[in-house]
Amino acid sequence: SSGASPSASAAGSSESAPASVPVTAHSDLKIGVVTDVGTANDKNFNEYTYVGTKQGAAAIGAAEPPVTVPKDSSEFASSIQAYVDDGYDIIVTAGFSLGVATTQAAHDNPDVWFIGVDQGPPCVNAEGLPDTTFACAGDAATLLPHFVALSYQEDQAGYLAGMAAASASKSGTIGAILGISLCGPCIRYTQGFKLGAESINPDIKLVVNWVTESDFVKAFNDPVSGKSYGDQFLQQNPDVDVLFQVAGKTGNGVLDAACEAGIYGIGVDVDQSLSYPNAAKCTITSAMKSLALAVSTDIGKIVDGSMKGGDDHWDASRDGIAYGPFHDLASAFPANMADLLDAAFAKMKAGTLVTCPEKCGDLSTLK
Amino acid sequence: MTTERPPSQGRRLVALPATVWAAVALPFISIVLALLVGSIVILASEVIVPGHPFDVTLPVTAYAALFEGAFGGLDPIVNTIRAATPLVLAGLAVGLAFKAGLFNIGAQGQFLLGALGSVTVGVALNQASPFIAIPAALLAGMLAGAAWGFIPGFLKAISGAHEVVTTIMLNYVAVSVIAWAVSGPLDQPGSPSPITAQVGNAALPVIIGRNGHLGVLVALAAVLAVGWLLFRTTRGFEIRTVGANPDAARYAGMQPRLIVVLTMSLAGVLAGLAGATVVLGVTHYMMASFGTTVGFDSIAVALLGRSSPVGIVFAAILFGAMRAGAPLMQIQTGSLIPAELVDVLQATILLFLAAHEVIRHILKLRGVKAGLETTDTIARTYGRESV
Amino acid sequence: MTSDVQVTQAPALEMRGITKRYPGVLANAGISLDVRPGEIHALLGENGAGKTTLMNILYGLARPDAGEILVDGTPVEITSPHDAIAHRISMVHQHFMLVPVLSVSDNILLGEEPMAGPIFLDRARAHRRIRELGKTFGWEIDPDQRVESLSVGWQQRVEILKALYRNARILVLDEPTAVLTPQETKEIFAVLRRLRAEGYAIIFISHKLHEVLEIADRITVIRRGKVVGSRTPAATNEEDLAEMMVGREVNLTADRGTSHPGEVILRVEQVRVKDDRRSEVVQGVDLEVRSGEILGIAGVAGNGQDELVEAIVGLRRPSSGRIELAGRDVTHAGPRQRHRLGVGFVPADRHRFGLVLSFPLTDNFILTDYYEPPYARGIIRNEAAIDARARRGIRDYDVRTPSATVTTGTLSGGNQQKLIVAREFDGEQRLLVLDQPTRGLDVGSIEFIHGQTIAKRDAGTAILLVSAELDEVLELSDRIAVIYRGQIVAVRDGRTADKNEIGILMATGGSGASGSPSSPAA
Amino acid sequence: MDGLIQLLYSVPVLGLLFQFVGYVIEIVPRIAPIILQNATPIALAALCGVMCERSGVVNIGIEGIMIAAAFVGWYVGVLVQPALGGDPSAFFGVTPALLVALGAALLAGMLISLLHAWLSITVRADQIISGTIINIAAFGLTGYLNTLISTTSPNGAGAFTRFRPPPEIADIPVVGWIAEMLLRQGPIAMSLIVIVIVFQVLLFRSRWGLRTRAVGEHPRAAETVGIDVIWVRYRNVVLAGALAALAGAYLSMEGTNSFQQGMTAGRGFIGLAAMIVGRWTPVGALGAALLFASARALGDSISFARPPGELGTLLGQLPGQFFDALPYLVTIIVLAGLIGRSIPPAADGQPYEREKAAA
Ligand SMILES: Nc1ncnc2c1ncn2[C@@H]1O[C@H](COP(=O)(O)OP(=O)(O)OP(=O)(O)O)[C@@H](O)[C@H]1O
Ligand SMILES: Nc1ncnc2c1ncn2[C@@H]1O[C@H](COP(=O)(O)OP(=O)(O)OP(=O)(O)O)[C@@H](O)[C@H]1O
Ligand SMILES: [Mg+2]
Ligand SMILES: [Mg+2]
Repeated sequence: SSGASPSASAAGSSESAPASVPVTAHSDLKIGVVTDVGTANDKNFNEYTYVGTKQGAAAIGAAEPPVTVPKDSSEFASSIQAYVDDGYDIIVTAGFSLGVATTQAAHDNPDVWFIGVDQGPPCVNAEGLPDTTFACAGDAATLLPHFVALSYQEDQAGYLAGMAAASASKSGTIGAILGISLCGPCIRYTQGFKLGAESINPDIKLVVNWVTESDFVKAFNDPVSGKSYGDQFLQQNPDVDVLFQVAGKTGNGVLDAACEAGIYGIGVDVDQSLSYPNAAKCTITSAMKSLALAVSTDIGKIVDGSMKGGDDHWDASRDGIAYGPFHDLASAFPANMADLLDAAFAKMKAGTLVTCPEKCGDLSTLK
Repeated sequence: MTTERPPSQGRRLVALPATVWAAVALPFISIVLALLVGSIVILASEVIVPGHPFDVTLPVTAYAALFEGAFGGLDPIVNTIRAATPLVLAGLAVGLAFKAGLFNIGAQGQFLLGALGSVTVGVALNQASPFIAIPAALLAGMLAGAAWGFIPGFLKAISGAHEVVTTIMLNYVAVSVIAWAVSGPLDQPGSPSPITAQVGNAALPVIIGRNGHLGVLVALAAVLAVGWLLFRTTRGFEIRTVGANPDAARYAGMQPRLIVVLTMSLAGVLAGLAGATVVLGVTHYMMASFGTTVGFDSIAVALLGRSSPVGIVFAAILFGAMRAGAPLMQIQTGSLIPAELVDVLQATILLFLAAHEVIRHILKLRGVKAGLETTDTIARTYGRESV
Repeated sequence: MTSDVQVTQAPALEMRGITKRYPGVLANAGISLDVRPGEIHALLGENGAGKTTLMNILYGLARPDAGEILVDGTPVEITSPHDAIAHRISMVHQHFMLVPVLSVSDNILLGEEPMAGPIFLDRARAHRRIRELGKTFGWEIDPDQRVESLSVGWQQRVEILKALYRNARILVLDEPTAVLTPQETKEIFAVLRRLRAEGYAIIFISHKLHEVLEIADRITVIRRGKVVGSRTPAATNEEDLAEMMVGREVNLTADRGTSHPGEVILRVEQVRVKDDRRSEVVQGVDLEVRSGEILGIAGVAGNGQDELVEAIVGLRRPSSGRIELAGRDVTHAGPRQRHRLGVGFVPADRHRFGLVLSFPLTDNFILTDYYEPPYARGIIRNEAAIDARARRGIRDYDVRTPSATVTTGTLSGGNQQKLIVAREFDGEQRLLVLDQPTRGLDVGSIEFIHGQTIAKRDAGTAILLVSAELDEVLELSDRIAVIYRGQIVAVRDGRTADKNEIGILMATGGSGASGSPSSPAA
Repeated sequence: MDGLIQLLYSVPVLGLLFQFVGYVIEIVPRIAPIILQNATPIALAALCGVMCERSGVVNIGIEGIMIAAAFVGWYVGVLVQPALGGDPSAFFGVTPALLVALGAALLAGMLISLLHAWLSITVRADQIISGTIINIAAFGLTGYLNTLISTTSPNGAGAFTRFRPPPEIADIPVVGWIAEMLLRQGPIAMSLIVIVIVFQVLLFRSRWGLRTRAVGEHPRAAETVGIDVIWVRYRNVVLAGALAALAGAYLSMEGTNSFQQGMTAGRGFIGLAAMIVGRWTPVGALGAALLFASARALGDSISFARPPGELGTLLGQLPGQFFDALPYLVTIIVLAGLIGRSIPPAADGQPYEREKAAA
């Protein structure tokens, strides 16, 4: 059984619209998306946030939402403002980087709904303004009732991937390559990955490295560097036979390296067997956030009035995370792999499974 | 052997409108032509996009939105000016270096360091009185930028190391410095990803419209200062002489090496100031991922402005308008048109200005000022040792 | 005027009614000219007369607005040097057309490369040919030597070899002797006579009247782009030619009058200087120049005089020795300090040092004292004073220019030189260093500058004159020092010096055969 | 002997130095193939610069040519793959579609260079402006089209695969690792060395090379001996475009098999720097590129496995960002410290006017 239940719901491809509301419904809500710097077509975070928004809009029968791509961080605020000025009702912003700008906009425009992906939990001061001291004195839910700060439990997704990795590994040594050491979600993914792997094989060896500690282009947007980094990583660690990439498009190069070295790769964020077909032949699964599902669902809830502001945390209990279908590579795992994963997934739903060390998001636990 | 008066002499006497036309004709025509080319690109690209009906009026919709987003009212205009501000400053940084025969590809790095310097001091003083915090933060930005400009200047002076190499390399080093500072000393404990605190009272006050910050005036002041330095002072004369003919400069008792160091440092100050205005005026904090396209655009701005301070202002406004208008264009065309259209337009405008001789020939333009010929010293100086 | 020479033999080359207009200048106005096999036809004219333009047209470097060219009586289209070469026309250009960083042989074979196979050069073959060619003129030349390391005289020889290598029959030489010593000139003339005997048709351009009279079979003078007339050497003389060139009577020899030397202004003691390639080209020079005297330094270009001059004006640090200015030690002072002590300098290379061609005249007039009153108040430029300065200089030194604000690059060479002289002669100098002050200028400009120089001397300025133009040195100097391989080999009294002796000293250093002029002085 | 070494180790700084050299000697042979891969696009970009500037045309549009070629190569692959299809052959995984794509990439690069040639040679526009135009336009257009196209995530024509030399090769004493470095490569990286050698030889031994250098140093002198300066420059610039295009093709067809917006990531400009550090010679450019790539690979491998001893502890105390900056710092230090002033061809960047006053 490749596509196991949790993965089925969010295979992360634009085809499978989740809430199949009759499209006869009509709404004249205006919905728009602002992505992080770079491109809306990253086959990844930005793209599937946008896909989710489109699905949400389609479900409520609203016009297809436009997307704007800032050129650099100085354009976050003005890109959001452009929607506000144009009378938009729901503005989706993709990425932690836009957090401060989105919070500020939500504060300045209380009537407009904002969905800030990867921006939860929201952190505001007593006036409901973005608080970059992270004292987080104010209660966002009441101060900014129309600001939905989405967050995902990456460590749960990482945990499932880790289980898969440990099961597929013959050598007992697995690896994870992060794009950059300065990325909270990347670290949580990996921490979960570690625990998950150890749950299968207590003395599994996990080698963790990051492509860079400075350069976000090299970290997430430079597959050529990713490939040669992966090559060098595997040469240095010849025992590694399963490699987990947490490096966006740079990571695609890492997956290439894995395929070329004849070992298994594990994708991130979305089902990379679909989003990066080049490496499908060795991508045994992916640690997935249900980006599309979360955004489209929230849009639906905003329309039917059931949506609340504040932290909107997506974990296993809401199918906010999943593991990617094995596609043709189920043979890489023991026959009961899917059952093991689904069992763990069920425990996560029940909240009885620890998937992140207490210092969650702290790189030092991986060094 | 009699030489007639060169035409430039005669034209002085012609009535004002004619001279204005002479000055603006080519830029104007180039923009029009660029828009034409752009619309061809748009129409052609509509074919590629799956599942959308072919819409002949799309270019018009796009340009209308672009224009509305850039000039359609006070807020848009302020957005344009705001986007132009760092371009003016960084453009000056590149243009000033050109005047001294130096190709400063390092505006990027100087910008980043300037931003870092100002955010560091800004955060430290975010509770202090603005009258202390703002000047201090700006100064810090200038000094940090100056340091990043000084290094290539100094290396060239002592070892002749080509500034094109050193500035390119320092751009990348700057990225590492920022990542180190923001993830280390400046990082906020609670944050999931590295981020600095807000600059608080060091933020530049808004002086026009919704968000037109003080940096605009800073940029204008810089334009006047640079113009004054270059053409009204002996230092500027030295800078221009070293750029035009370093040997003659030595003959005249100037010290080309000193001038090179000075000029690169000044360029650093300007680019650093650009970074400072962005952090103190727009973002108010900094993340480890802080990046910019200003450094890259500023080269085009300086070239388009023929590295003359006034020219740079107009070039920067053109580029700023495109940046300010881009979001609305994407919104109103249902993102059928990627933001990169703006780059295509910018490149095409440059192209037609650079090929001005061809344009004039084809359009039979008479008595019209040339496009970009006065910059021809730039490529020359690149291919020559200036110290 | 019409030619008093009747055509006897079919011309190898004929140019008919050549007209060429440049912006603001009618360079050639219907010039007709022919040259027969075995003839040396001299072309004479002041600067800007149109000589080079005419030859550029012949060689395909410029297109005529009107007129036709006939080779062996048949009209030909010459649109590029390629065509010219195809018609076996070769040209030695007024300004060296050599690539400094390439070897002698690469320079010579460039464009006519002997190939080994379809891709690679056959340098060995080229070397053999070049050696042979050199031998026929008694020139020992190393084909592998870099051209930039050759003395000017030898570069000129390479230019000639280059022309002959392409086995031309029509040979054009545009001011080939401008940079040569009398000995070298003699040597070149021998070569030319020989080529004439072999049936070459030769066009020879020069400003030096006596040379023209010596070598030419026919002399054609052009002025302002028009042929003024033709003469045979027999039927004319220097005064006549000069008058044809300039259109008025010219005083060919400045009257230097008597000098009244005062105290020593410049004292150079055992100065040694290295050139850019770190080789010591000035090897212990002692000099003294007194106020009110002109010390001429005669020497073949490339014997260290450029470096010596740069050391004296402060553009180059001596590796040892001592330089005193009016009793003050300035060995380590920079150009500016020396300038302030009253040193004026007219550099040999006006485009490299003397001027910023892209600046207006005004800025060039204040190039050396832009920083001090009245041209600057503090660090602020005083445009009014600068403008006044320029106007005065243009007026007093009759610089021909449409205005003080045009870019200096559009001035003619002679007028550019006048600008520099106007700047450097102005005011109270203690010492004037003149390096090739009249190179490439016409008799009119030369007359003017020589006059000014003597006036300065009589006003009590000490003047150091460096020139490869022996006549100039002999004509102006109160004392003459001969420099050879970086050393002063002799000092003579300017009035009694014997031209021949000086020439030999320049070429050989007097110490006898050692540096025979037939092997490159690297 | 050992005693001596012990002695040397006991001197703190010298000891560290020794350890470092030892570490480099130990590590470099292992990562040599990766070093060459990382150097390939940079070196090819630098060669493009050398070929242009040796003939007197400055080209800062290399980055733009690279990204455009990378895109065209990938997208043409996408288009022709269905038609030509074919499974990767044993020979470098070559498929018909792949070859067509490569050809298209080279063609694109040469066409863009033709624009640069026209602007800077015929129109005599400022060459840096022309290069800047190419950069902006190339990034704009590729980004624009990529955004539209990749909405339907199409699959490219695959990529060239690496040759796997028999293990014996690596076991050859001393030189084994060099052979490994040269052979364990895809076709483009492997051809780099050949290109460099051929280019170097031709530049200094062939008629083309002689004329190229003459035109770059003193175009008028070249013209007076009947050389068509304009033609020589056109030919070189357009040919150089193919080199930059090859660098771009490497990125999207050998280094990976996908296109990413802005995937050149500054390699073109770093190539420009390598050209200058390498003093405008092909071999020098390769050397500079290899130096840069080595510094990067070394920094990476230090982050993998910190060397033992106090050297390791010392490096451990440095912030990780230091190793990111290492290649750039090394380049600066080498240029300022060892190379110093590198003098470009005399006529570099100067447009040539046929009719100009001789005076
Ligand atoms: N490219 C050019 N553009 C404009 N005017 C030119 C150009 N070349 C030459 N001229 C003009 O044509 C006239 C003839 O110049 P040319 O160089 O032929 O004089 P010349 O007789 O060779 O002088 P000289 O003795 O200094 O060599 C000059 O007055 C010069 O002003
Ligand atoms: N590239 C050019 N463009 C325009 N005009 C030029 C150019 N080169 C030379 N000229 C014109 O040619 C004249 C000077 O050329 P050139 O240097 O040959 O003068 P010249 O022959 O040395 O005359 P002289 O030395 O007697 O002043 C000037 O009048 C100048 O206007
Ligand atoms: Mg002449
Ligand atoms: Mg002249």
